[in-house]
Amino acid sequence: MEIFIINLIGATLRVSTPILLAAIGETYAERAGILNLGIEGTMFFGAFIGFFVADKSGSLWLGFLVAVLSGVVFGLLMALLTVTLGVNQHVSGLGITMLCTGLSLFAFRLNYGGRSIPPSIESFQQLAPFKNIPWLNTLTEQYLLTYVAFLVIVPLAWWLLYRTSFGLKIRSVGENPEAADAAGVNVFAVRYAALAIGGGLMAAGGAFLSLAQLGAFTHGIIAGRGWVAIAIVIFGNWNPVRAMWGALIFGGTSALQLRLQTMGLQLPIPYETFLALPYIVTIIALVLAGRNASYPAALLKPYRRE
Amino acid sequence: MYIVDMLGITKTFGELVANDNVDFQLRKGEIHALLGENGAGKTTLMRILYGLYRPDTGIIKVAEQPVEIHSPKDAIANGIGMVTQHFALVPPLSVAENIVLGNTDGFVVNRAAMEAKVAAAADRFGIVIDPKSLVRHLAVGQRQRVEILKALYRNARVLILDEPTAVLVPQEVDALFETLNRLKADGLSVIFISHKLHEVTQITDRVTVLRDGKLIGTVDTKDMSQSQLAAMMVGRETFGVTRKDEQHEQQPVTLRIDNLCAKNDQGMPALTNVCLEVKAGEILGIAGVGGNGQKELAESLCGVRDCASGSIQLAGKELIGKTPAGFTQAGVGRIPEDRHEGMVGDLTVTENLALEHLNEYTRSGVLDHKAIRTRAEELIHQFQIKARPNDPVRTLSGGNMQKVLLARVLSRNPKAVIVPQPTRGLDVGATDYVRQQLLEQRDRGAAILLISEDLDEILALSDRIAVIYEGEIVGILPAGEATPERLGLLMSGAVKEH
Amino acid sequence: METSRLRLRFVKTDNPPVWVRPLIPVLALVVTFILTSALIFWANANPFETYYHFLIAPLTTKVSALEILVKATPLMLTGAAVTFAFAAGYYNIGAEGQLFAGAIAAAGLGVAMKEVPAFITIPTIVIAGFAAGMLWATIPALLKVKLQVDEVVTTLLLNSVMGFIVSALLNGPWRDPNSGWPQSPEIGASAIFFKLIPRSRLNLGFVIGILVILVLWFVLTRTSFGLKMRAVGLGKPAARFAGIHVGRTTLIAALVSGGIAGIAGVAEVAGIQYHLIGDLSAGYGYTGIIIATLGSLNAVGVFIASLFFGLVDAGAQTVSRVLGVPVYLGEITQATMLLVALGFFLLQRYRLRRM
Amino acid sequence: ETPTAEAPVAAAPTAVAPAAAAPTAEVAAPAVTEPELPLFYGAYATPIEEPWDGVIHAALQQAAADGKIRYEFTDDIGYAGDMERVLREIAENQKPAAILGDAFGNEEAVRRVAVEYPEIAFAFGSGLGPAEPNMAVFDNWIHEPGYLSGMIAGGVTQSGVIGVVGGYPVPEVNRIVNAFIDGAKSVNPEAKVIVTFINSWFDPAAAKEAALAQVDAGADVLFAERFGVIDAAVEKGLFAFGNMSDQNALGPETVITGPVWNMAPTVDYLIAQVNAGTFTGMDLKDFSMVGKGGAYLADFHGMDAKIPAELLAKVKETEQQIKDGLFRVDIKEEPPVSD
Ligand SMILES: Nc1ncnc2c1ncn2[C@@H]1O[C@H](COP(=O)(O)OP(=O)(O)OP(=O)(O)O)[C@@H](O)[C@H]1O
Ligand SMILES: Nc1ncnc2c1ncn2[C@@H]1O[C@H](COP(=O)(O)OP(=O)(O)OP(=O)(O)O)[C@@H](O)[C@H]1O
Ligand SMILES: [Mg+2]
Ligand SMILES: [Mg+2]
Repeated sequence: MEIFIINLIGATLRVSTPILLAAIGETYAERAGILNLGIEGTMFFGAFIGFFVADKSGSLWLGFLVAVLSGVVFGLLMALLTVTLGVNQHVSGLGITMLCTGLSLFAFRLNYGGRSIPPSIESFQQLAPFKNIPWLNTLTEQYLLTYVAFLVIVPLAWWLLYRTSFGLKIRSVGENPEAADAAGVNVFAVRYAALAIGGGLMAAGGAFLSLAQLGAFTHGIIAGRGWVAIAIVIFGNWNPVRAMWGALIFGGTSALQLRLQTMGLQLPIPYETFLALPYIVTIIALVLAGRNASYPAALLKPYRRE
Repeated sequence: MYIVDMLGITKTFGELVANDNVDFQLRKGEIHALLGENGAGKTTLMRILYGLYRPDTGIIKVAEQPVEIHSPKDAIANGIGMVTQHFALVPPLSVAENIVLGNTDGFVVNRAAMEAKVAAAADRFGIVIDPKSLVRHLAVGQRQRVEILKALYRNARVLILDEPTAVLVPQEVDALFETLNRLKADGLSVIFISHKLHEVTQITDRVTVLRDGKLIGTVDTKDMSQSQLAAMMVGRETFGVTRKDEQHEQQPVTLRIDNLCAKNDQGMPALTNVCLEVKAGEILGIAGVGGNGQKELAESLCGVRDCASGSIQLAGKELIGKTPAGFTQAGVGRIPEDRHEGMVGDLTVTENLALEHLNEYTRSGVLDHKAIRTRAEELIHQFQIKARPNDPVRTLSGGNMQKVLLARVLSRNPKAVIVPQPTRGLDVGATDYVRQQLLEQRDRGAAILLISEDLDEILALSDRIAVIYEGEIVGILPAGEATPERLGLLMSGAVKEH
Repeated sequence: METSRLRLRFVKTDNPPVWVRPLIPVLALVVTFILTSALIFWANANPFETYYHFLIAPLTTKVSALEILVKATPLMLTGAAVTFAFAAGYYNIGAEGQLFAGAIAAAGLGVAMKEVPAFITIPTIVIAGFAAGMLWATIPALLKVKLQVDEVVTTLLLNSVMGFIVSALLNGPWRDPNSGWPQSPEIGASAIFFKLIPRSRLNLGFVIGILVILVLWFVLTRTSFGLKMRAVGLGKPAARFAGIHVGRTTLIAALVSGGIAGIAGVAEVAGIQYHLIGDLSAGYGYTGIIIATLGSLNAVGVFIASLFFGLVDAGAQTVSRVLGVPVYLGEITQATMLLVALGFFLLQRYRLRRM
Repeated sequence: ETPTAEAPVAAAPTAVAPAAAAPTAEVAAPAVTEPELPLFYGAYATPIEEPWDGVIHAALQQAAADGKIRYEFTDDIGYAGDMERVLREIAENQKPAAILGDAFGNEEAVRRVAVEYPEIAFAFGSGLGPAEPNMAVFDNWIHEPGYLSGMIAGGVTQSGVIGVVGGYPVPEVNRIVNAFIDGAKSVNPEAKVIVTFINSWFDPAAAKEAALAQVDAGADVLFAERFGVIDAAVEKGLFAFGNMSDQNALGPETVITGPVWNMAPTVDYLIAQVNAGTFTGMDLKDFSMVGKGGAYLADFHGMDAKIPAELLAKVKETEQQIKDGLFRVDIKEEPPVSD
């Protein structure tokens, strides 16, 4: 039983990583007042370009870097559309997802088209700092990026948001851009920056899948994880640390679901119930938070001076 | 020496010229009023100075040096601070965070240090505020203090206040003026926008008057009387309305409020056992310092707030539990406290005029556009609304918006009229117009409940005056017996009279 | 201030000149063409030829022209559904899930009513699909109206939940006993939408789509409910103050929106697929959002936008086939065109002025 | 032209809509200059990267490279109702000699179009039967090499637990998985097999996670019905079996072998039939079985060295028996259950 739980936790951390990265990215976007539905596409493109560059250059880290940069670029594109031009945020985001998906698959086809097995690369190796203690090893044998996500990105994202002037600007720009503007904050620049950071993190989440978890790129590599991340942002009340708990709950239920199947349990309910659970939990969390859910007040509203 | 020089400023919005070659000069250490009717271009000029708008042409000099002000950041760098009409604060953030926003010392924000620094600044300028509290928990007057402190914290040498007193109660106005005088003594310059001429004559040194975007002139305040200033603004001299005194004792009670209790948005009791009667042909004024339950009272009587208990009767019919539409149908005419809350800005004047009575223009669900349009044209003409039927309401000036609201309500000859703050933010001309309309309604026989924080307005219009304090009616006086002093005592909660 | 005389600036205007509007799609198309040409070259194709097959070739034969209408049918319906909700300020992102709710109803009843004549079955499944979409839309709508829970999120999440429900059905009780494939048994002939034109796929669904568009137009522009919806959408407090039941109006708009999306599901099942499958919708619910926005939330706009998307969708496959360009070019082009067009639409509210 | 192809056209005019009449009239002109090689068209619901359609694509590509046919294709048509339009357009505009693809999930659409174009040979992967005159069906009947793979798996497992990760429990998958299980139990009756379905054709991350869960539950040999599983085996240093194609490249030290589907025999047969004008709607099943080379055990790439010689011999023997028709692998299409 203990083993089962330790295994489960180890898997949960791994499964949560890409979603966590994306959710923090989305948190930044939404905190600045922009709902970025481009998340799914940005992750997909990150997964592709990371793989592509790593494959062609032989350097995983170069691939990862380029992936993050690509996310930044799509974040900036989202900013151009929604911040500068004031285009409807839903549609811009969906458009970017379409664009990213199309571009990735187009380029994938031209470069790797029609192979019967997916092209693969030597992926990132897992770290095993406690090789000699079996149970601890099960927990801690993780990819570097998982460590980075949980131990660096989460605290850093929290610190940046709540303890720095930049974070103060992001929060104020998402709450009341008029006020921020009048206080001398460059609303446009801050939103651009938040979307860029957000995009980078989303793409990092995608690249984790292709460069670490799989070492390959295929269609369906993201499989809706971006939409899950959006749910988690709200579940986490736009707070990176709480988003982490949301990501863990999601990762935990997915991992548990697979393990229960493995145990050959014939459940009286369809196993889809487990898959739907994180979504339902998020909705319930929202209901409980009710009108107290601290939506960034300026979410979805373009800001214009005149 | 001029600390600010704005020369030849022109600003157009589409076809509209909001500022037409305006010159504006501000001396060091003066309080300078900017005066003009609604839509005269005051706010526009100030937004240009603060970098929120870019002028089409014109030069700005600060301390005699030409400067480029592209954004509030530039303005702040040039020592200019602005408190806008609608507060520019971030409600979920603390006072300290709001104040340092955009002006933090370094990248890392040390909370304790930040709060200490803000507290020190508040001390220095004599502004009482707790840096730790969240802005969303503050009252309007306190929020304004945060705004002023925010500007001062950034070493503003020029402080722009756009209609700062519109939202303040008399005591708060006094406190504000005290602060302004102290700042003036420190050598700061203040630009003060207000529609209240007595305030202008009381506190300012000079006055610049705009009309239709054009500069009319700049004068020394001490040389001018209120009516002279008014004449400069609109080009005519006589102002004010006169109330025909009549005896209302014989009239039946139209609106009866019994033991009304209601809660505020935070769920705290805001009204306790309010009992009021308004007779036909009577204006009952509700005086009181803002935030004592006026908002809740008005909303309860408009049907948009659920009452905890009590009764509201119109000509004997109970209204409690009715929807806003039910209130209207029963014959209650009402305007909202914030006119923007009564209008859908993106709908046209015509549509807004019809909005409250759609059923009458509807046959089996289908709208009679022609009838709506005809009616709108009539009302626009009758109420002298300066707008075309198809203009989106958001493009109207405050005064005209108010006229649309009044037209919508008064054209139906309601039995009772609820008017919270009917002239807030309106220029003298528009104010007179609105007051005149209310008096006409009274003479027609309507029961009017006037809720206002402006004592002058209460005294000018009311037949009887009730004073509200902490959600209770602490006294009701006939107009003849009411003096500002007596009302002031009641409003401060020091005494109760029944 | 600097006073150079020849500076050009965009100036906001409330009355864009009339000639601007038709120009926008053309401009957007040109820019999209330029932006995507590089990709087309990369795929060793000629951009002009590509765009010919994309946008013109589908119009040249009757078969493919009819197919555009087939493709436009679900988009018309989801576009109308989204418009209905968005106009009332209710951001229904859940048309996708509601579509599936309608599809489930149609697939279930279509099988159950095998023996019932078509003139009963067809209206029944349409109404049932409407009701099912409505029912599924009730959850977020009630949460919104009663508990102020943001609908953007709940509708988005419920799409995924609906996906799992469909998956549970198709992998469980509804798995096709013949093929064992995760698809429901075929619906009865009496539930199948009749063809409008023989040897094509254009069916009753298209007529229903047109009807819904007409109803949408009528409700939005001619009825008091339409005005109420717009008032609520544009300013809730003001609408509430004016005595409009904001909650009720929102609820009705949300439910009708869900219902219309449900009909889209019915049309796919009864007109195209004849059974429920997990991949029934190529993201029609999401495309509906795009259609509604591109169509500026009005019925005529929605109609035109869905036809255009139908054309591009159909064209993409043609291009890929004829020129050997990866089919994903279609997606790229659609996305680029969408984003460019939206940008231009905003520009129309500005006028270039010499300062 | 053959009578079989012409007769229905002649018989059908009343049913032919005006829309289709015009293009049919044009057939005469290009017929003169028709190039020698017949055009084979691939119309795939999924991207060609998906293994099932990938096998068909690969075989057709090879045939084209060998100069037997001209080959064009379009893919990722999906299941949202586009298949019918695409097929019609292909039939109308390209007028290929044959169209191949997978009908699963688009079954009715394919059949509807097929009857309307009797002059074109339709050969589609399908779980249903063929239809006269021109709808031939095939399927990946690779349960036999699946059984052989299972035998090896049963022999090499140390823990006695074997993991299988599949997409959906559909007959096409169940057949292979059940045969694999039977194979394993034939050499190791005590072996415990755990089966997980990820309910997606394409989510390698989920597949890998499922495999890792099985490893945690004790599995030390994995059957990778889907992509992602081999990766888990590589990571854990375990043996795995590929599926559908030779997947050794995904883990040269990991993938022992696996059932391979080879469409070449089917395609070659189709080409012959089309060229001879003798094509009819038939079940091409046999061409996807071991007997005709349509299914086999993937090359070991040296991994056979890691298998006990005795086991290997037994596998080879069974393989031979299958080829000779002396051994029949049961076809079980019900969803497999974990032990
Ligand atoms: N952003 C804008 N777009 C279009 N027109 C505007 C804009 N801002 C102001 N205007 C117009 O410019 C004119 C001047 O407006 P401004 O706000 O400067 O008036 P004001 O003097 O401040 O009036 P008030 O006393 O009501 O505050 C008005 O007619 C107004 O309609
Ligand atoms: N987007 C806009 N388009 C056109 N005119 C505008 C726009 N925004 C504001 N205005 C005009 O600017 C003027 C000033 O706006 P402001 O928000 O100060 O309202 P106001 O009229 O002063 O009313 P109040 O004092 O009650 O706020 C208004 O009179 C309005 O006509
Ligand atoms: Mg103003
Ligand atoms: Mg004003």
